[in-house]
Amino acid sequence: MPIPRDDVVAWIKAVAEMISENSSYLTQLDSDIGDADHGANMDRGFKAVIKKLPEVEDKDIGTIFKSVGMTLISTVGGAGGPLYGTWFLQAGMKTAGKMELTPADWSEALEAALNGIVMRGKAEPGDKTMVDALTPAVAALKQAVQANQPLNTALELSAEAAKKGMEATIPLVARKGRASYLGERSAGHQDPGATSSYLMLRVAADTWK
Amino acid sequence: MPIPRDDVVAWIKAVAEMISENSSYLTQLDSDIGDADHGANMDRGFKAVIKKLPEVEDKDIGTIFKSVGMTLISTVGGAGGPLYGTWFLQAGMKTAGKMELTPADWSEALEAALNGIVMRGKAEPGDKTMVDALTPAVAALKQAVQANQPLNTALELSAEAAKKGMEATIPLVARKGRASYLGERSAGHQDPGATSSYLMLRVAADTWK
Amino acid sequence: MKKLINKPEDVVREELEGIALAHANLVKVHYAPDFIVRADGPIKGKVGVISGGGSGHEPMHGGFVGMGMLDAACPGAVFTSPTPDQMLEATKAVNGGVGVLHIVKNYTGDIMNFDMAAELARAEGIEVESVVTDDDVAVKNSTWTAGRRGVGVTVLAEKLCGAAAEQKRSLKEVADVCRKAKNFGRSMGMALTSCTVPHAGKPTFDLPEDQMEIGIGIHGEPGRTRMPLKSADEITEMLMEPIISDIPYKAGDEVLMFVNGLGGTPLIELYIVYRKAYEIASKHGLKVVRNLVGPYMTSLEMAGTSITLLKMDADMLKLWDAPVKTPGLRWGI
Amino acid sequence: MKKLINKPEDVVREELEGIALAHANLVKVHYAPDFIVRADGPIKGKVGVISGGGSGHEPMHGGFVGMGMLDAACPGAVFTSPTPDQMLEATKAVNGGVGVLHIVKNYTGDIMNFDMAAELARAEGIEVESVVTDDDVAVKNSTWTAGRRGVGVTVLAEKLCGAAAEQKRSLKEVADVCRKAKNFGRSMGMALTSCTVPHAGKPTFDLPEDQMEIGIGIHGEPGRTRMPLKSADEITEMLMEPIISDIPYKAGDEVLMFVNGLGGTPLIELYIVYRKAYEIASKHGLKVVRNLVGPYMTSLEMAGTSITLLKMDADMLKLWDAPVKTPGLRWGI
Ligand SMILES: Nc1ncnc2c1ncn2[C@@H]1O[C@H](COP(=O)(O)OP(=O)(O)O)[C@@H](O)[C@H]1O
Ligand SMILES: Nc1ncnc2c1ncn2[C@@H]1O[C@H](COP(=O)(O)OP(=O)(O)O)[C@@H](O)[C@H]1O
Ligand SMILES: [Mg+2]
Ligand SMILES: [Mg+2]
Ligand SMILES: [Mg+2]
Ligand SMILES: [Mg+2]
Repeated sequence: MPIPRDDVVAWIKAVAEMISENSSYLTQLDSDIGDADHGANMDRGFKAVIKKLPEVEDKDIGTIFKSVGMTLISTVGGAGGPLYGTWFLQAGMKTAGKMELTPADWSEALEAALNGIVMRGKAEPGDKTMVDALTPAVAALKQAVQANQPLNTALELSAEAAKKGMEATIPLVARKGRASYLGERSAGHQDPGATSSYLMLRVAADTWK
Repeated sequence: MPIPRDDVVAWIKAVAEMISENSSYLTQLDSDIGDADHGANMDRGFKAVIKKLPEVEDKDIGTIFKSVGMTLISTVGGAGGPLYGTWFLQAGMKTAGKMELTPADWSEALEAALNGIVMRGKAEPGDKTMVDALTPAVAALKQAVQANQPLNTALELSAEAAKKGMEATIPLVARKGRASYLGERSAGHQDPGATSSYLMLRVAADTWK
Repeated sequence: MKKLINKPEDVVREELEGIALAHANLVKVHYAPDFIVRADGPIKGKVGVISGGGSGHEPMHGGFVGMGMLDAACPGAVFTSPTPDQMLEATKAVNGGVGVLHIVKNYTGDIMNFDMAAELARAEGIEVESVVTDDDVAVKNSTWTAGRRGVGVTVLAEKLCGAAAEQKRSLKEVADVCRKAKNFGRSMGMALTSCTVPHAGKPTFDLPEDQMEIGIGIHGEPGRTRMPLKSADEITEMLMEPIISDIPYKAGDEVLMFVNGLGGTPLIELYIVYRKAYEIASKHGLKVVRNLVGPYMTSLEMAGTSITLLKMDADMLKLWDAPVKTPGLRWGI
Repeated sequence: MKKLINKPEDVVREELEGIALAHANLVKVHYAPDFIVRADGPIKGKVGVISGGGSGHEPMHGGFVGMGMLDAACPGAVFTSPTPDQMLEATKAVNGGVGVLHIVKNYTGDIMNFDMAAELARAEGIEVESVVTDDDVAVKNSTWTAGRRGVGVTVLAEKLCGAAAEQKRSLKEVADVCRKAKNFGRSMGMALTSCTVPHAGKPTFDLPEDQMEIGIGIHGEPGRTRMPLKSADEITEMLMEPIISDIPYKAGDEVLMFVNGLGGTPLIELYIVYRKAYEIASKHGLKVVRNLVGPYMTSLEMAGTSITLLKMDADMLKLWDAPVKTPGLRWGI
């Protein structure tokens, strides 16, 4: 059962709501090892996305994703803006013209998003960034889809993998992003970007179940 | 029994010690309705007085008082510097050439000091300043001396009058000095300058008893 | 107490040493008695312009010594008016033979110490005029009290008088410029936090997280009223309305608007205040023709702001625009 | 949170409105996308010099727009790098036909956003060079991490590059000046208090009354180590020694020394730090030939300081002394 365009739009709206609800939480995580703005930045970005959405929500999924990406790039700023912008731009290229997503489409889109982020940010797994949540999530999704698991199982598996990846950032010493300036002091804190990435996949699993 | 020159010197030293011990207390009073410097200012001044004292302590009392006055003027600053400087300059003029002070001499010196302060600062009793402690002290001293009371009784009476005058500043709304900027909010606090004035007379009564 | 200092008793001397090292091309620092003079003074035939006051207000006054502004500044201990010997020596050091102007902020201590210095200087044959600034509308003016405090107008008067003296105007003329600034300028301030006097070691007053002080001076003395914290726009209105209604200024007047930071408030907030103050001034028909925004008259690390309006005329505008070259204010050269 | 602001989401816009009103003779402010440009630009045949970054560091960068320094500055949200569209529009607005230099502070966000903007500008036919400042010795330099932060050298580089561009040097030559500043300059900072990001509403970190953070950046990110509060002299030594031993500077070198206030620290304390920093530099045989003392690169209302040393050569000295006319830095004109 593919994911119809309107469900993709519903997911974007649900992400915006989730970000808004978790804005203080994400900012608090960013206070501990960053500059206390991740929640506010993402919230500003997704509020702009929601404003822009009516202009594109009757288009194909690729167009919608690209519009989300452009909006994030021009409203979020910081590291989060280009990275999540790239996420949606890359996912948008993979889904150009599509009115629905098969599990394989979604898996490919997410992989492209991750690759884009790695190209932009040059982070490797273990650097204590969103890459630590996305890498296992992409792997789990791909495996589940190749094994022909039902969509909701695949989404659950990828969200749970992201969660584990996110939690695994806690003991890490950051090597990329602002947290890296803290050196050893960055250990013991969960990465805010990994957290927002996990939450987006969690919402996907909940929205498309 | 007149007060010999060396006892006058002993009083100055005792005042310096008393100011040093009460520096934080005076500054705290000045925090409440002023700028938190009265104790530090007076302490800086009397430390300088003690340093300068060896140069003049074998001179007459008038010379010693004038030296104290000049030192206070050039080291205290603020309102306290010119006022206490004037105190000692005026007392010094009254006691020029003297090697001891009769009770009447001391009474006249203190009256001259008060008059000098009023000339400089234009404060009236009730304005919530050191004048509120000094005015009743001068009156009590004068009366006791005219009534031929023994010196220690006269000194006690003047110190106690100063204390009452000092305490009476508490409910007053300040009309002179920095506390006047607070208007009604200055009521309920004891004036720092009235406090240091009382303490000086208290030390006189204790030193010369 | 969290400060970048060593011993409280060394704060002023070490600060002066820093100024001397940082601005050797502009000023010279004399110690015991302490005062800062223009490196190129005294200037024959030019009126000397002097100010002074307690330390803790930097860059005022020492940072305003230099071409086109002050010839000398006398720093007292923190928040304590300097002593007469400082002003006397500074007066002698800047005397160019045509008199010296003392710009004095209206505080009992400043007045008395400057008065003594002026008497001593006159006794030595130097012509001295003193003008007392008293622009703080938070304090009621009255001959029965110490009167209003001298605050922001002092900085502006120093600039204007410095420029007038540079033009070789007479002592009376330079003093007239100061009197104009005094008469045409009004200020009011507020604080979000107290400051800590170094030797006191703790905040002069306690201010709960949700309260502010309105009508504050620049020495950590509590303000006229304490009230719940408000928005920048509301606070700006609470400062601007008493100022504008005081002289009062009339619609059509040209004014200089000075939004000052008290030491702990960063520029980003001062611009937010400036924006609203400008709007309020405009609403009253005042034309803001010049401005100054920044921490020019501080109260140690106090967070807060003060606003000063100064009604300008053609001569004052020319004097304001004239070149100035000091550590704290510089343009045109 | 005690700030002179209205709503957190309006801070940057209202600040920009204040800047526009206060400095209309020097700069123009564009909104959506937000950027500040010289009032008299673009200038034909002159390289455009641009910088930008999160807001909350005022006067950096917007206060450095004007003759002899920046042609444009792009302010992001508080502590958040601006977006590519801001830099793209600013780049187009200042393009005088001979290319534009982007001065970028080394933060992941700044790098990525400026990179995107440069790509877009190049696609529109504008020659763009980017130089990344990374002078903070509190952070170990390594290609495996984000590397050192860009801090105080940025301000100095903006002044030098602005002067070089004013002389109509080529894009490559102006960028070379920036690279020299980057290579010859080092900084380190410390904090006595945290700052509060407006939309976060509470301090980014808690710092007990007897503790300080050493090796702090300018975004409220915690420093490298927390330790008991020390005297100004000891703190200055803790900042100066890692700086001097980094490049390392050699005895006989001429340096510019920049003692910066982080927003909540008043000038009186900065001069105390300057005094000691000068002494330490001298002890190492460094000749302090120029200086800058004041809050030029703030971190909201954070109390603390940063020190920057920049090794100067004859050309850099000339560029430093060249006239500059901006809201935040002005001399010679
Ligand atoms: N080089 C990078 N690659 C991938 N993710 C990164 C990189 N640098 C930072 N991040 C992510 O960005 C998050 C911070 O985002 P945000 O707070 O919005 O930006 P900023 O650090 O500029 O304030 C970090 O928690 C981390 O997950
Ligand atoms: N006009 C005045 N006449 C007499 N005493 C005054 C006058 N003004 C102030 N004082 C006294 O000076 C005291 C304050 O002294 P101090 O704190 O040293 O000076 P400042 O107010 O300049 O900081 C007040 O408590 C008051 O007693
Ligand atoms: Mg962040
Ligand atoms: Mg006092
Ligand atoms: Mg005082
Ligand atoms: Mg950020």
